[in-house]
Amino acid sequence: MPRKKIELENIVENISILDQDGNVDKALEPKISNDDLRRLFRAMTLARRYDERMLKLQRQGRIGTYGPALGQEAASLGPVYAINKDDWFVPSFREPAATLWRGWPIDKLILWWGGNEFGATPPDGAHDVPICVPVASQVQYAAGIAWGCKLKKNGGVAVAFVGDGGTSEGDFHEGMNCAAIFGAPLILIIQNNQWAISLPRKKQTASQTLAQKAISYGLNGLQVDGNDILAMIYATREAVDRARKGGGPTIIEAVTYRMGVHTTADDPKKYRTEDEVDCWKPKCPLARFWLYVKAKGVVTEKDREKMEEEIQNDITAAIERAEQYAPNPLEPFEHCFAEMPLHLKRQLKEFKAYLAATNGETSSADGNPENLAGYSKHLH
Amino acid sequence: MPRKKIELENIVENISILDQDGNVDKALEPKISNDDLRRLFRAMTLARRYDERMLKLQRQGRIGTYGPALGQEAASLGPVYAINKDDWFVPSFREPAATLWRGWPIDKLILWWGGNEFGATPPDGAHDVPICVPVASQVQYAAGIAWGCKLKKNGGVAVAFVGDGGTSEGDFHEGMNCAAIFGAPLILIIQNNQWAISLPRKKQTASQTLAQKAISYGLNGLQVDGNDILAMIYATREAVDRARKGGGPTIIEAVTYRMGVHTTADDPKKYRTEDEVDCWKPKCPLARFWLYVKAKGVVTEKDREKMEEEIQNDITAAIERAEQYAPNPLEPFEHCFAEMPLHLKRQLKEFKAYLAATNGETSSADGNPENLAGYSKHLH
Amino acid sequence: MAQLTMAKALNLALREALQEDPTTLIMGQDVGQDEGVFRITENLLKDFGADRVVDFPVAESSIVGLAIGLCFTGIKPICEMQFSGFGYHGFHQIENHISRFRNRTRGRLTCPMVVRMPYGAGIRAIEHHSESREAIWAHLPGLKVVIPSGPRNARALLKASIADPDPVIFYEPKACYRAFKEEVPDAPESMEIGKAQVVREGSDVTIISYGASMRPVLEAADELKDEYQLDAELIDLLSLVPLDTETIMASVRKTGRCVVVHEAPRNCGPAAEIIARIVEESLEFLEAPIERVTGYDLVMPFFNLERPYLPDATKVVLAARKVVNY
Amino acid sequence: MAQLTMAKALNLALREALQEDPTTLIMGQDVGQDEGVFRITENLLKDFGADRVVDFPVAESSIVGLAIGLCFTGIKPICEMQFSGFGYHGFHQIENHISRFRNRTRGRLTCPMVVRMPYGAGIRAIEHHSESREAIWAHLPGLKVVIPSGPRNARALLKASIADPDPVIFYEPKACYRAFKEEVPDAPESMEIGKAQVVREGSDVTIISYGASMRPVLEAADELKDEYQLDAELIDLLSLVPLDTETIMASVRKTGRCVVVHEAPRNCGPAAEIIARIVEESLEFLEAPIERVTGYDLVMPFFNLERPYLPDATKVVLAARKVVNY
Ligand SMILES: Cc1ncc(C[n+]2csc(CCOP(=O)(O)OP(=O)(O)O)c2C)c(N)n1
Ligand SMILES: Cc1ncc(C[n+]2csc(CCOP(=O)(O)OP(=O)(O)O)c2C)c(N)n1
Ligand SMILES: [Mg+2]
Ligand SMILES: [Mg+2]
Repeated sequence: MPRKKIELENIVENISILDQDGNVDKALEPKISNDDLRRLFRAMTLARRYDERMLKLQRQGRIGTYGPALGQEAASLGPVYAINKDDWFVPSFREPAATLWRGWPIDKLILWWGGNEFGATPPDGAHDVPICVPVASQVQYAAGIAWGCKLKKNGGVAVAFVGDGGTSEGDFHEGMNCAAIFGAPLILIIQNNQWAISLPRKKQTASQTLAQKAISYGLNGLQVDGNDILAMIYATREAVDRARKGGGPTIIEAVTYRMGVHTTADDPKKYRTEDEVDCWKPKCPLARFWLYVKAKGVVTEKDREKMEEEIQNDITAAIERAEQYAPNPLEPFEHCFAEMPLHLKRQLKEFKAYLAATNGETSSADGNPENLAGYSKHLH
Repeated sequence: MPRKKIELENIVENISILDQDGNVDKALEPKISNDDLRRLFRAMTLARRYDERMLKLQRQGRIGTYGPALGQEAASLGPVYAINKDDWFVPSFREPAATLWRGWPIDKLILWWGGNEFGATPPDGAHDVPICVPVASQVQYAAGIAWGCKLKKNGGVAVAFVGDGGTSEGDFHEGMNCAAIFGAPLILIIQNNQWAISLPRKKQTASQTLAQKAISYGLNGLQVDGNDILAMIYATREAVDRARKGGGPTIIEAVTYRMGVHTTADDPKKYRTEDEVDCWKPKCPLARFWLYVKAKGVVTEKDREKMEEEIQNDITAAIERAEQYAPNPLEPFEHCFAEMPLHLKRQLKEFKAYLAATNGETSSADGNPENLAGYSKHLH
Repeated sequence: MAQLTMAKALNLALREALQEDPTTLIMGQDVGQDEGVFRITENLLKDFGADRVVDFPVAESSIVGLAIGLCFTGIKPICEMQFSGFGYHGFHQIENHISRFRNRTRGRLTCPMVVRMPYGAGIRAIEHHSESREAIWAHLPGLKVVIPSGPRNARALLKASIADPDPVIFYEPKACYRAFKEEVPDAPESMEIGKAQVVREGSDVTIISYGASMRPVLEAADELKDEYQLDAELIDLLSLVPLDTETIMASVRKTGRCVVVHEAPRNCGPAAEIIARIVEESLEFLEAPIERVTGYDLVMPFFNLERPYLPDATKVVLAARKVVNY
Repeated sequence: MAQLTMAKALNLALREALQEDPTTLIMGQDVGQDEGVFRITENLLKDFGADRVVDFPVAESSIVGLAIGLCFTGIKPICEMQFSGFGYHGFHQIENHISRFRNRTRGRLTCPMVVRMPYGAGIRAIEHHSESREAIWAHLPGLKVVIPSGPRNARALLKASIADPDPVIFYEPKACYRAFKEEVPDAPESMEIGKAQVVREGSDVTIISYGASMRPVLEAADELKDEYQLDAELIDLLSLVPLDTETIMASVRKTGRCVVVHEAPRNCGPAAEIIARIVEESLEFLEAPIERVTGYDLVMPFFNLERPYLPDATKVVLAARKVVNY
């Protein structure tokens, strides 16, 4: 009975198709119509510009803390391109590219970061879940959604996102283990952007790759160049195909980089070098995709200029709409339960009396008066 | 950039040394003194007899629900043999063999199942944690203990146990991931007894082995014949060695079988076949170890008879001592905090008034009077 | 009409739910092949199949976490935590998401699930199998907390909880599972969540309780009547959220005296809330301080000592007499 | 003496602890290199090294779970949850083990750890960064719950919590981290846990609060005095477990009127407990119902709406006047 190595059924693979110089592996290049290539390029550009504008808004104090996704556009956009409208999209919090692709109006995204539930309210009929703040907790409901699709036999799949840091959470483990047991059609994208706030990837886990965590659940792991939208689409398509055929979940590690701050409350200079950031600059997913669509003749310089202008205008219009939004201050009472129970009716009465007493103005502990005029119009 | 397989640094191995017919792999056979072989054989026998007697006590209503460990004696005993007294032992709930080996008096074990905290109180100076009820939660403090040993540089290691079912819990994942990151000298034994109450191993996880979960944490995995005490000792020694040298944690999957009920509240006929149980009977760890020590001439038939008799007497004496134990009813007040705060002092007064009012007798909701005479002696 | 234990009554409610509503699904540890460690799901796997009655791995956070996702796809999950003592593993999913999705999405994504949890002491079980922590769920906005006390209301309330559009923590007094039987009508029966029941009328003192503690309360009421000629009015809350303050106030205003009884620890427990509400709405009617007969603010002792640490008839009688003789 | 913010005062306490007691260790997400998302651990990694100030992965259950094991080996862990809203991930470790090990092992294995958690609203943060759930910790037997309100008591109470032989949930009002400064003595200072402070004497009404709510309470007291000639007596509880009922009773017996203020939801919240204790011990002194100015029993709104949902001076004044004019 000599000591023997166990041959594992699972393997971990690496996929990259479009490199930073625009070279393409023709054997793996996914088929995408020119029209879709244009739409994808526009979407990626929109995500980038949206992020930049949000950082400005934050500096101007027009929204709250903001968490940009600069540099992660391909990792987030590719996977949702590979699914249908009726499939489910389950984001973490760094997927504006995917969220916009799924059809969320820009104003909703702005309003989320402005502190409004309206920004967490999916558009009509959308099979999308809003931003999830507690790291990795979304893996669980993503697994449930995918399993639900299987039980309902509606042919749907779910694409969900989690960060590298999120793989340390128990919810990641339990969710993926259950998804694998139940054969749930779930594609989990780990956006490995190398950092969990200030914790580098190496200190989050001692494993060589994040993709290999799939082996723990009896799955194959894929490590994909996350700044390569073609590879992301290729890998997700394969996983979606398998999932639809009953082949169960897939874990895709998208290797990318958080080019910006964790959030605007954070100063990355405290924990990482400019050199590291510089290394990643040439790997920019947008620049790379531009080389590809340009070479294909799908988007010209001119198209691009026009696109950029349209996008800026769209964002400006969305900001204007967002800034006109006035929340109804009574909504929290209306949406705690389907029907307001007696104790909340009483507390609502108390709340209204308070709003009335303040004549639309309330003072804060730090002495800043805050105008409630916008609220009082809802009182009658 | 063709799609390529990633070569993993980690491997999963299988180890077995002593087979069910008594054949030994001489190359791997661990060095154990004759004296220790005798002690080990006695300990394994004690664990078996203790279990049998506990099942009887339970049927007689002399203890509460009991969870036997029949058939898992080698998986539990081997690992603790491989560590020192000053190292730490962190059990789950199916390790009486290990607990007795660590020097816990039999009466404490009986008293635990009789519903007394005294049974959860480690003996003086012991580096042992009591039974842990919430599945897999112990993995976390085991990782903490091991990490503490490393930080204290005291050379200690921790051997901890978890069930196959426990690997589905988030605590298993987080605990092992952290242990690996911090290089904690932790040896985690997964007692894969094939069942988590009624859930078979196959339905707990889609992974081929439990050992391969180590890969998720950047560790090598070992799958060991858990009914082979020599293999368990060999594997644990190797892991302990590595841990002491700063090589970090190891996961050992001990492949064994829960020969009996989950607990006495359970009827395994509902979910598993007699055939399956029969298959495992010839693999009995005690029978196998007997072949080994007999062949070595370390324990003779006669020694064994004497041993069995001593053991039964020891257990009988322990039962008698345990049944004389009367808990101090005020202890819960005394041990909630280091110092009793005012609100508890007041509640204690209330409690004493109640005990006094009942004159040492209290009636229960189901009408069974329960004698509190044993309690009232503590009132003064 | 049949005489059923609470265990059987709950089983009946689950069976009816699976029959009536094809979107329902039962999930939990050992609920299928093993029919539940308390046999609450007896025969359900057999009759409804493995897609409706799902044996779940040992991962409580996932039981409730995956259930959220099921809800979004139009499935109605009825989750079982094997013991409430392990429900805490899923606390974050419940607090972070289940209680919040309706508010977060203004009603677009909701979690109309039931989480059944056997709670409480009295069955001589090992550690973590005997505490009562309903107050922590009651404290979380967005959850309903329902606690039956007998076979008939258990069945009706479970049906109502399953039909409810919001998440319900359904706390089952495990000591009552097989302690007694009651007539349970054959025809499906439901009850409004949030209505307490006056289970006995009286004028001398109001005794408020719920769940497993109703039994010692009933015993105490007999003793108060027989030994001390005191007529206690007994209120069985049946749900903590919503709390039926109207029934409470009507009674307390009548008797002017009140005792609240539960197994849960005292500090920030349900009794505290009930007292606060009485003070807010009916202070002027109070003729004596309100007494709390509750678990002490202690870790629940292992079972050999648990009996004197639980509310019992003696404690309730002592408290009621103290209140009356104030 | 230096003028410090609460953030700096907490940093000072941590620094002192690391200096004075070599067995102490700080662990949490981003507490090292990044010095904490609120900069509470500023300079500590630099001065004490990576073995004493540990950057932890995103695994809250492990932060507290591993801390248990550290305790057993003689280390004194000071854990940081980045936000109390993620402390629930470790709820089961806290309930199942941290609060119980002393009782379980009759004092042989104990968990003398501190779990620091920034709580509460008021900093315009995203979801899950603004709620207050101190009541759930206060309900769990075996835990102490300490909540400072200003720089000086924050430093002294954190020192006391670290020295305490039992597990302490140290709830930090994040809105106060940098809101104001206070004189903090240079010499180490500690405070007894479980003693409330009468921060202003008065005879018309007792206002009881703690943590972040003390600021609107102080503002309200000024307004009550200036506008309505009412002298409010203000009690800062500083700890919920143990609760200083002696100070509460002395005040309420004097004023006969009381308002309790906190951000946490009302149902089964700390105010309920305080009211219940007052009823038990001082009912006959009450001249009016006790008012609760608390969070509503609602999911905390996203930040654009949070302001009117928090206790503020106006609400406290309304409540105090109602109680006085009863
Ligand atoms: C459960 C939980 N713990 C802590 C936090 C605070 N937090 C927000 S983001 C973050 C790091 C997450 O890292 P990663 O998963 O890699 O995602 P990234 O921010 O890099 O996109 C932390 C710790 C949180 N939101 N949720
Ligand atoms: C957190 C938690 N969930 C559920 C239970 C109830 N329970 C007790 S043992 C058990 C099965 C455990 O299976 P495994 O880990 O394989 O250990 P084994 O019983 O086979 O030794 C379950 C679900 C528990 N004790 N703790
Ligand atoms: Mg990251
Ligand atoms: Mg098992």
